[in-house]
Amino acid sequence: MTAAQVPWAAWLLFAAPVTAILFGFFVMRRLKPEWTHVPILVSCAVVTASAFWLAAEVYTGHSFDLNLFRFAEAGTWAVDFGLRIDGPGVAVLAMVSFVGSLIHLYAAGYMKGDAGFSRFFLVFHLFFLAMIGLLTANNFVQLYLFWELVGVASYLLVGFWFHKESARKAALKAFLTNRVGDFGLLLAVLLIVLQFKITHFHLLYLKAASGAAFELLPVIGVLLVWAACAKSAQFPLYFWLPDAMEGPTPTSALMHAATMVTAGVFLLVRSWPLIAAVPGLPHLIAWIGAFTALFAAIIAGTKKDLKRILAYSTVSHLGLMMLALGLGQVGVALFHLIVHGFFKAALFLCAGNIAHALHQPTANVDDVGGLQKSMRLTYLSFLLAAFSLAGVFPLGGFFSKDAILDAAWHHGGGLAVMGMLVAAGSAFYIFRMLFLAFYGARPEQKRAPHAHEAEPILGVPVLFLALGAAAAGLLKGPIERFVVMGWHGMPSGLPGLDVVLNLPGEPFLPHLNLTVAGLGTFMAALGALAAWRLTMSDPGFDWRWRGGALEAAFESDFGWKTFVDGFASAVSRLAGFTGKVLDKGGVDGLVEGTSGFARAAGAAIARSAQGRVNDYLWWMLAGTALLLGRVLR
Amino acid sequence: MSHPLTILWAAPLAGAVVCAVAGSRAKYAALGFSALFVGLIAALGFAQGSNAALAVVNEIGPVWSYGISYRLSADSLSIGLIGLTAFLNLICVVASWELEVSPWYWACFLALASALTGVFLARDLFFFYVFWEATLIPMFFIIGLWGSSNRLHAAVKFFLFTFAGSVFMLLALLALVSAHHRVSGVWTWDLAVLDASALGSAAPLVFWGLVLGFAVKIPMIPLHTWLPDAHTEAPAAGSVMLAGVMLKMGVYGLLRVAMPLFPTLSFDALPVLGGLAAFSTIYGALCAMAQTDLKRMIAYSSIAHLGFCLLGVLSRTSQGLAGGTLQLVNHGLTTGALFLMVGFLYERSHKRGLADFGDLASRAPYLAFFFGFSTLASVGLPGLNGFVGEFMALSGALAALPILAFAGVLGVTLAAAYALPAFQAVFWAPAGPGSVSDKVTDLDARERAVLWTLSALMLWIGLAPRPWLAYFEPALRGLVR
Amino acid sequence: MSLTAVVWATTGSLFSFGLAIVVFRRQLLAMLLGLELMLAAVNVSLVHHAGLFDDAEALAVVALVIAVAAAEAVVGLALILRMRRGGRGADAALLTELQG
Amino acid sequence: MTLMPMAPQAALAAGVLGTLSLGLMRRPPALALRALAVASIAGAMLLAVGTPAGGYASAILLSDAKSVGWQYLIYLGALPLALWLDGTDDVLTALFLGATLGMSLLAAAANLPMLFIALEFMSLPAYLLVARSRPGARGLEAAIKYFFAGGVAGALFMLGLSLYYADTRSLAASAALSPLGQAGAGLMAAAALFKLGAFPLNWWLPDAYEAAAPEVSGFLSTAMKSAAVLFLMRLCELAPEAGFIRLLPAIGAATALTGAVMALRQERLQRLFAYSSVANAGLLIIGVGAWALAGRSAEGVSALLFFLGAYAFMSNGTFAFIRFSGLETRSQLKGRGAAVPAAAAAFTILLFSLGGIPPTGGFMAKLLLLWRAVDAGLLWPAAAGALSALISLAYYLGMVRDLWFEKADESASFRPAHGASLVVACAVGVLLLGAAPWLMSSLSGGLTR
Repeated sequence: MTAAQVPWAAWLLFAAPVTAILFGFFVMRRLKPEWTHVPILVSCAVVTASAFWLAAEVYTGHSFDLNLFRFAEAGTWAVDFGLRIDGPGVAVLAMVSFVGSLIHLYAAGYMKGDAGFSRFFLVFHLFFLAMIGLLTANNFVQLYLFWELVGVASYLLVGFWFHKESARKAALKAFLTNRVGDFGLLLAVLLIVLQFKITHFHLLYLKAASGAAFELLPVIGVLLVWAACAKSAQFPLYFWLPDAMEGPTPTSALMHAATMVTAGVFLLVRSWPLIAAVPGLPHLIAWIGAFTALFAAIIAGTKKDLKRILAYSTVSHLGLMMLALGLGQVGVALFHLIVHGFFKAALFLCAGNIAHALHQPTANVDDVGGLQKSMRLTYLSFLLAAFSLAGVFPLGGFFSKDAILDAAWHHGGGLAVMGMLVAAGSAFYIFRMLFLAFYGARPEQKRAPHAHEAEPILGVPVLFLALGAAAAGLLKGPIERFVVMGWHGMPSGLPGLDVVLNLPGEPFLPHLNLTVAGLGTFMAALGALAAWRLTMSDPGFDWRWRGGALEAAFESDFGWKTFVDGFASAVSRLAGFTGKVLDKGGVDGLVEGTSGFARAAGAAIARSAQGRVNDYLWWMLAGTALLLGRVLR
Repeated sequence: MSHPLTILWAAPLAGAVVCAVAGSRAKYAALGFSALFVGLIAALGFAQGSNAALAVVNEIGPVWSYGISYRLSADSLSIGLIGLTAFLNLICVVASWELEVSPWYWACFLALASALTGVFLARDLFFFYVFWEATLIPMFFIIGLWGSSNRLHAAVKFFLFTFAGSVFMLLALLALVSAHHRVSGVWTWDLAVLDASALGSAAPLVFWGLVLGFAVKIPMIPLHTWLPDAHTEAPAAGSVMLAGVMLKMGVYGLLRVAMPLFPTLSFDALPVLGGLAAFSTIYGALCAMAQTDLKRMIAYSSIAHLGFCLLGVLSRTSQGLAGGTLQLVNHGLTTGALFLMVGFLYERSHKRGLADFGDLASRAPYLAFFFGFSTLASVGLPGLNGFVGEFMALSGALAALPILAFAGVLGVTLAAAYALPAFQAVFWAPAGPGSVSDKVTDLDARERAVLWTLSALMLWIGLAPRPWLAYFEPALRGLVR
Repeated sequence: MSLTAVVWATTGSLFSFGLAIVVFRRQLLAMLLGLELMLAAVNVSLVHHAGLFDDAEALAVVALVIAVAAAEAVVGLALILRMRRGGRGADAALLTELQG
Repeated sequence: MTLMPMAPQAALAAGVLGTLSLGLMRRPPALALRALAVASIAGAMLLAVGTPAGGYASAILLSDAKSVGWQYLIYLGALPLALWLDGTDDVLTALFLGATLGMSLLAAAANLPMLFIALEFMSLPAYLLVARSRPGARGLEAAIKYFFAGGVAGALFMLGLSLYYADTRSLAASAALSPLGQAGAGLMAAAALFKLGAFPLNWWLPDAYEAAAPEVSGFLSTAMKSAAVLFLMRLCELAPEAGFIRLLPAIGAATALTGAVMALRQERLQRLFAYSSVANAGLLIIGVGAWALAGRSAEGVSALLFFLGAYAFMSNGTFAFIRFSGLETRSQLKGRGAAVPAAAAAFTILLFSLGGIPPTGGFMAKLLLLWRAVDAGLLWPAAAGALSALISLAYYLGMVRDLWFEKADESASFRPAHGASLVVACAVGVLLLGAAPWLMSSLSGGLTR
């Protein structure tokens, strides 16, 4: 397969956003900044069309993986860049482009009138381009390039309202945490280059499948997991995501719910054959996922700010995806990733509408209440998305979550129990949010200003997303086929690749198992009941535990946030020490000291003869005596 | 032209003389000669690129007394670095166009460019040393006459520090030449003829003498404390040339003199030299975090960046050498741009502190864009030039001595920890009580043009580094172990 | 004891005595005498060895040394007289303006 | 036709006599005195060029390559002072020509007694020169210190000579030396080291150079230093087995380091350059040591000759600047660059050259000298020499910094006299010497091949 045979849609994926950004930056920004979004929305449409077209191509078995150009070369060492349009990639790409376009449309309405409108859209679309690049890269170095670009875009967007102190802090925290994760990915890529001499995914799959033992593989595997944990906000490095809510809602919806945070999971999907070859590593991923899911679900239930609840919910669902991956269910993880993209984006946009209606950057649980009647459309969308998240039967969320619970159940043991608890937990926090926001007037909420329904440009995208979330269950079949297409039927343009590959990872989703589905729905119902009990029937309860030691624990994520802040201040103290004491005092002191030493030596010699003739003569005598002494010895 | 290389270093020198006497029209003469210099080096570079026979242009003069001969040669490494010198020199002339300075300002810059070209062309160790020292004189006057408040101390410290290193380098060269004479009976300073086997047991002493001279210039960690002072006190254009090219003389010295003469010794020294280089990436980043002066922070970041160049070069692997050498050029562009912008800020407000500015993103959007762009390049964002050099250097270091690469990657991570908070303090944070942000007007057309060219180059090297790597490759082929 | 030993004894003692005067006395005039004494001591040894080795050239050297000693005395006295005329007296201890 | 062997010396003697006879007149014509001084120096130089190397040798006097070469140095060192003398003080001129005659006699001295005589012949006028060159008591004080130190050194030399004679029966060259002879040679070497200003025998030097007029200090630091170097070299030639030769590198290193360190703390310019001359003397002693230990090769001689030639330009140039500018301390230097740009630029070039910065003559001189040391295997003394050069650069650069980078305080009066052209001439000389390798080869096989 040669570059000419690459379908034009693949070129358009990149050409459209690049031209839109350049056109926007050089032309629109000067002429009509408030219309910057027009070329960008056109590019979104083009990208979505191309993505769906490519999805159809892959669905009919025409996926491809091809080197386009040699990026860098030195002697035998070389890195090529290329395109890989295969099942998993194009599936996520389709979701990202569809959800992304809707959010772009939403953002056009949401951000209207903001001073940095054009800056927002340019960076927003830069992120969109970076995400496309990440999903279609065919080797680790190219993936790392777009991986970092996504991190920078998130930094610029979280810190969009940079006059706010909290936004600046959150942006820096997000970027530095991602950098810590990228430490792992950069080292992993370097080790891969060292160990295998190549970086193409597919050729690495061949090597992994060949069963040979590679001593560096475990280290590479762990580092990849470390990087994924940072980007997909898993346990040790998740704390940046809740703070990233400082960014505008479209950013939270697109990046910190649907697309960017899934990059970590996608990295593990892309490098799955390498990770599966390391005994015990998948199990580690499963346990990290499960623990994070449960941990985040509990905290989500205690948050006050609507977007923070959804942020912890995202952390929890990413944990579920990791759990699925850890159990070898690549298909299930992908399916949940796509479904989650729909309903989480919808929930975020609903929260955005509520905040927009209250004319605040973000809405707090105390400010909202009884919006059921005044914001009908948003309420309907929220309802659909919330039920899908909780895993109510006909909706998409049920199928993807059920698949995960089924996998966990069959694995049995701790994971199964945690899976069920997470099901309950997620139902609890989403229904709590539903009741607090839309039902019954809380006595303390009366002072909230009169909320009115969002204008159509905000409402319609939300509705589409909610419908998507609802109907996502139907995608079960195509997703399985895509995942299969990703591994098995793989004609490719890569050099020296002809064999069809049987790679580890179960592409097919488990069939519906009544006991698991029943138990899952029961736990969800239990969660919803608890939410009803704690918010509606006993109105004061929600605020009873505030202010106590319990709230301090919940606020600081059981002490993890204080630990992280302590670590950060330790690093800056170390820097202060190195910069001031070690460098200025120590090394520089030594240097300035030598000139002082020379002057002191001069003074000492000068003192030995204060200009008296006799001293001069005495010194001459001593000198001659010394000379004679040495000569005669 | 019978003597292409002589004209290459003589032209800027002639320009310096013309500028010195040109009085009020000195800056136009400087612009003319700088453009001529860029033209000359570009012509030679393209001629060399297109025609393999010209891979190495030699110019061998008669042998004079004491075994000294006027011997110049230019392979792709030299031409590349001279190209960087010429380009940055032109950028400096354009960037300091509005300054009211005496004609000697332009004369010093052209003299500096000429001396630097001499260093990169010389193949006779005597001339290498003469040009090496000669670069100190113009920079001494640039810092001393046009620097900022504490320039006196910084200028003398800069000169003395570098001279201290190079004096011991001179002794090493003398020992090498004498040993060669004792064995072969011929007095010669020619790099190609001299071989270090004649030194026998004294070889390590001579090797470390040479390395000491180069290490001060790079600078390597314990010998670096002249750099922050010199950079902070030098005028903007001075810092650009100092960071952009003069730091590269040290690494070039290693590549051209120390490693070819002592192949085994230089590789055995990898744990020590490589260790220092890797440590400097972390140490530089930590020190940069602790700075409150913008220019001092960028100076410390240069120490970290040069650490990567060294890591790559010392690993003696093909990708390490290519990455390290490319990083020399990258650092010149990125840090050059950063220093220029700090210079523009200093021109407008006579302030350099992080706390002195605030909320510049809204007041000077173009400055914010370019500063952000260069900061990301210096932090090593893939897609920009910093990443390519660092990635290949680390890959080389990993193949040679893995522990170095671990430290290097930690250095890459720490880079963001000092660069972004500084960016935020200056551009995003609200203007503090004592801030001078209202004095800061946005960049004018001239300044933007300069920064557009630098940014375009950063993007080009970042996205398509292959032609640049291919250009340097023939000169580095000999050094791969 | 042999004559040579006696000569060395006298030369050594005279020379060290002269040296002691020059180094430890503060009177400039006395120091000048010390100088002359040292040169005279050397002549003793030279004359003896010239005779021993029957070498006329060494005797010529003795004559030259005497001439040089005289010249030295002239210059020394000239300087010391300038000092006294300047009203500062001939005390070495006063001469400490130049130092450091 | 071969000129009379001692023609240069004869010319100088004539000059001395002429000056004294002119002095007899009631009002000695100043112009004539000046012309006579310059003529005798220039005449001696031309005659020296005429004398064939190795053309004459007797028991007492000889004229070999070294003696001719060193005469060039002596007359080169003396010429500036001849130009500075304004002819008003005939005694001063006579003393100056007398001292120069003594030095040129030393250049031609063949055996040890002649060396002693020449040593005294050049020292005695020097004491008076220091006393008389500048009004005020400081000159006298310095002269007295110089006199007594010189006297003791002369006495030590004679003691050494007597011991040496007693041991070897010869007043000139000798083969093996018993301990008695070694002691003798050691004492004689002490006298030479005193004259050169080696540590710790050099306390007299800073006082003398500070008190004397700058141009006289220039003369002493160049011409007399060259003579002293040759004096030490002759000793090494006459007593090759002497023990003191292997100590020379150590003594040189100590002198170089102490000279540089002491100069670092000086505020008065003349005293600073006095210690700088001590530091350079240290390097020269290392050079002589390297030459003597490496079989007294011609390259060693050429390195020493080149160093002394370059130093003649540098030292005379710097002292000429002090004389021209009338500045006495470093703080007075501040900001004076702009006022007298040409002289200040020349002074800056001379300072860079003294510091050993390429492309100046000073750099070539230090390079050649250190090269000889390294070639003779004297690594640590060479390192000490390099360190001393580094320390010296601190105060040379400091002066350049004061000259150009500081602000001048307008209150102090600054009336530069005449003589800037001499400073510029010296600077040009230094730059020419910087291009020595090219110059030497194009002159095809000069003395220093």
